[in-house]
Amino acid sequence: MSDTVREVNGNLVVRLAGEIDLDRAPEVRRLLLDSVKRSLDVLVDLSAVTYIDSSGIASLVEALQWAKRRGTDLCLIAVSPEALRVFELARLDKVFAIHPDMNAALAAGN
Amino acid sequence: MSDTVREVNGNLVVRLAGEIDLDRAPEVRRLLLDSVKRSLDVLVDLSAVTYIDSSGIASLVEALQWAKRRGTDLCLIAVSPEALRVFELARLDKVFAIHPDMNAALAAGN
Amino acid sequence: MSAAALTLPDAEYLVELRFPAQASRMVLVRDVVRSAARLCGFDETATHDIVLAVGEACQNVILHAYEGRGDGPILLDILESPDRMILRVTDFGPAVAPAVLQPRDLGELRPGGLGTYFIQNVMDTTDFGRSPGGVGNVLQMSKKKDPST
Amino acid sequence: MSAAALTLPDAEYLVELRFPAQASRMVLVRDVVRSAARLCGFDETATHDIVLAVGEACQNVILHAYEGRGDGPILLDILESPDRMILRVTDFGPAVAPAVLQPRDLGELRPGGLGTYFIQNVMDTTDFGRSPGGVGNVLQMSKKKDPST
Ligand SMILES: Nc1ncnc2c1ncn2[C@@H]1O[C@H](COP(=O)(O)OP(=O)(O)O)[C@@H](O)[C@H]1O
Ligand SMILES: Nc1ncnc2c1ncn2[C@@H]1O[C@H](COP(=O)(O)OP(=O)(O)O)[C@@H](O)[C@H]1O
Repeated sequence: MSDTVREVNGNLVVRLAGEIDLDRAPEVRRLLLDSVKRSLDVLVDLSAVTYIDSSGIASLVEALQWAKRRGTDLCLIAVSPEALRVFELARLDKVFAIHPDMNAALAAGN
Repeated sequence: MSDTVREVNGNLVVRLAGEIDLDRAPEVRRLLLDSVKRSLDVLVDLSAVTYIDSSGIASLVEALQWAKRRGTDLCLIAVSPEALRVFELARLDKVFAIHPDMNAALAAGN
Repeated sequence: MSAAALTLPDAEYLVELRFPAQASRMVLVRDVVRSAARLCGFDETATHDIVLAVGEACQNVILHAYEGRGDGPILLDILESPDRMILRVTDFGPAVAPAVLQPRDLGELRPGGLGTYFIQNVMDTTDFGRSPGGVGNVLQMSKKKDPST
Repeated sequence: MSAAALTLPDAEYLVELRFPAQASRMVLVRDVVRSAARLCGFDETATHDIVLAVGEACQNVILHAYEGRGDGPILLDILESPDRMILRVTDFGPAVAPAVLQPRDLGELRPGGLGTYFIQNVMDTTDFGRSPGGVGNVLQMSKKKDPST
């Protein structure tokens, strides 16, 4: 299970996988910030994330802030129950746009 | 996941489940010996056994010996890969009759 | 926050772990906590939350108590009483004032500072203090079992 | 079987566990060993075999070293070196002569006596001796990693 990035209709879909903790957060942060830098809208697929903690959340918050500064969108798609639980605990489920899948995100203009 | 016993065409199908270790071996032993005592052929379904160790194996060996003494059959069906590994390590895969499923066991005369 | 809260409660040890304070070890530690929480009868959400709390507590030790040096040990005691699961994380770092461990205000959008907030929100009790021997800090957390199970 | 084989090998600690010698605790201990073996890169069969060996070793301590009293502790040290995984099971029971631990002949069909046989067959090395402190027995086992992974 490794993270992947692919371009779909002029958007970047970043698919994260596995357990995103202190050990893996730096590599996830790098991947997200590099994606945001390409000035496309970014859809972060969290369907294969089985665990995420405060350090993983911090990487996503930082990427969202970078995207806002650049005027691009960053949203979450297909969020696994484990990841959704953590976004809810952090009250970030209202800060991030969250869509059930890629088509819903594209239809919503992401 | 709990163990079950049901009668099929005059045979007893004993379905064991979960991890059969020192903690659970006494209850499994009781179930097997009680089944053998009913003087029917016994088919032990190991498809849901995710772990079995020497104490679980000992219960099965004892039940096989009881069955032999009574002149009934005791065979294993649908043995999970984890359980098969342990029977092979103990070289008991040739001592017990092992069948892929219930129908194969019934066809073989068990 | 009293020292009394940190003395041994009327509970049975499930397991005690000792491991180096390194981020790469946390996958294994979380697996242990996950198994233990299931053994205590917690459902999947509660199990997830307990794993998260222990993960955050160990992450704080790795980053703050040992400042990422990765050489100090972490002790994790997992206990079970009839009505709750108790988890105790001990480090051998310098004394930390409990006030430092206040969770931050979530109003402001910034990365970081969520760990303590998660711990306090998912656990029923959290007590922070010096370890009984006087060397290091102890974070003791507990979660009530679901009475319906 | 030498005492030297039981001194600390050139390996890193993954985790040390301490738990009461009770059969009901073994599910949790096996989960830890399973996670650790996967972390070391073992495939599913090798992981199963390592879990089995540790389960049998702890079962021997529960039944024989402590004779089922369930009050003594078991220590389990899990270490990793570049080429192998090392597992060390320590009890605080009376001294056992290593000769007692000979695996039995499989020829005869009888229940029991398989544990030591499994341990010696699935692990690459097994060394039994007194613990370095002189109190209790230590069974140290190791398994080579698959060089292809
Ligand atoms: N075990 C610890 N030892 C020393 N300081 C700690 C410890 N745990 C937490 N802290 C302090 O508490 C603060 C808040 O921790 P936390 O909420 O987990 O946020 P973060 O670690 O993301 O900064 C940390 O910045 C640190 O100063
Ligand atoms: N940790 C131990 N302490 C004392 N005696 C032991 C220990 N482990 C094994 N033994 C002895 O070795 C014998 C063989 O053990 P084993 O092969 O596991 O078979 P079983 O436990 O089924 O009898 C046991 O019967 C016991 O006498």
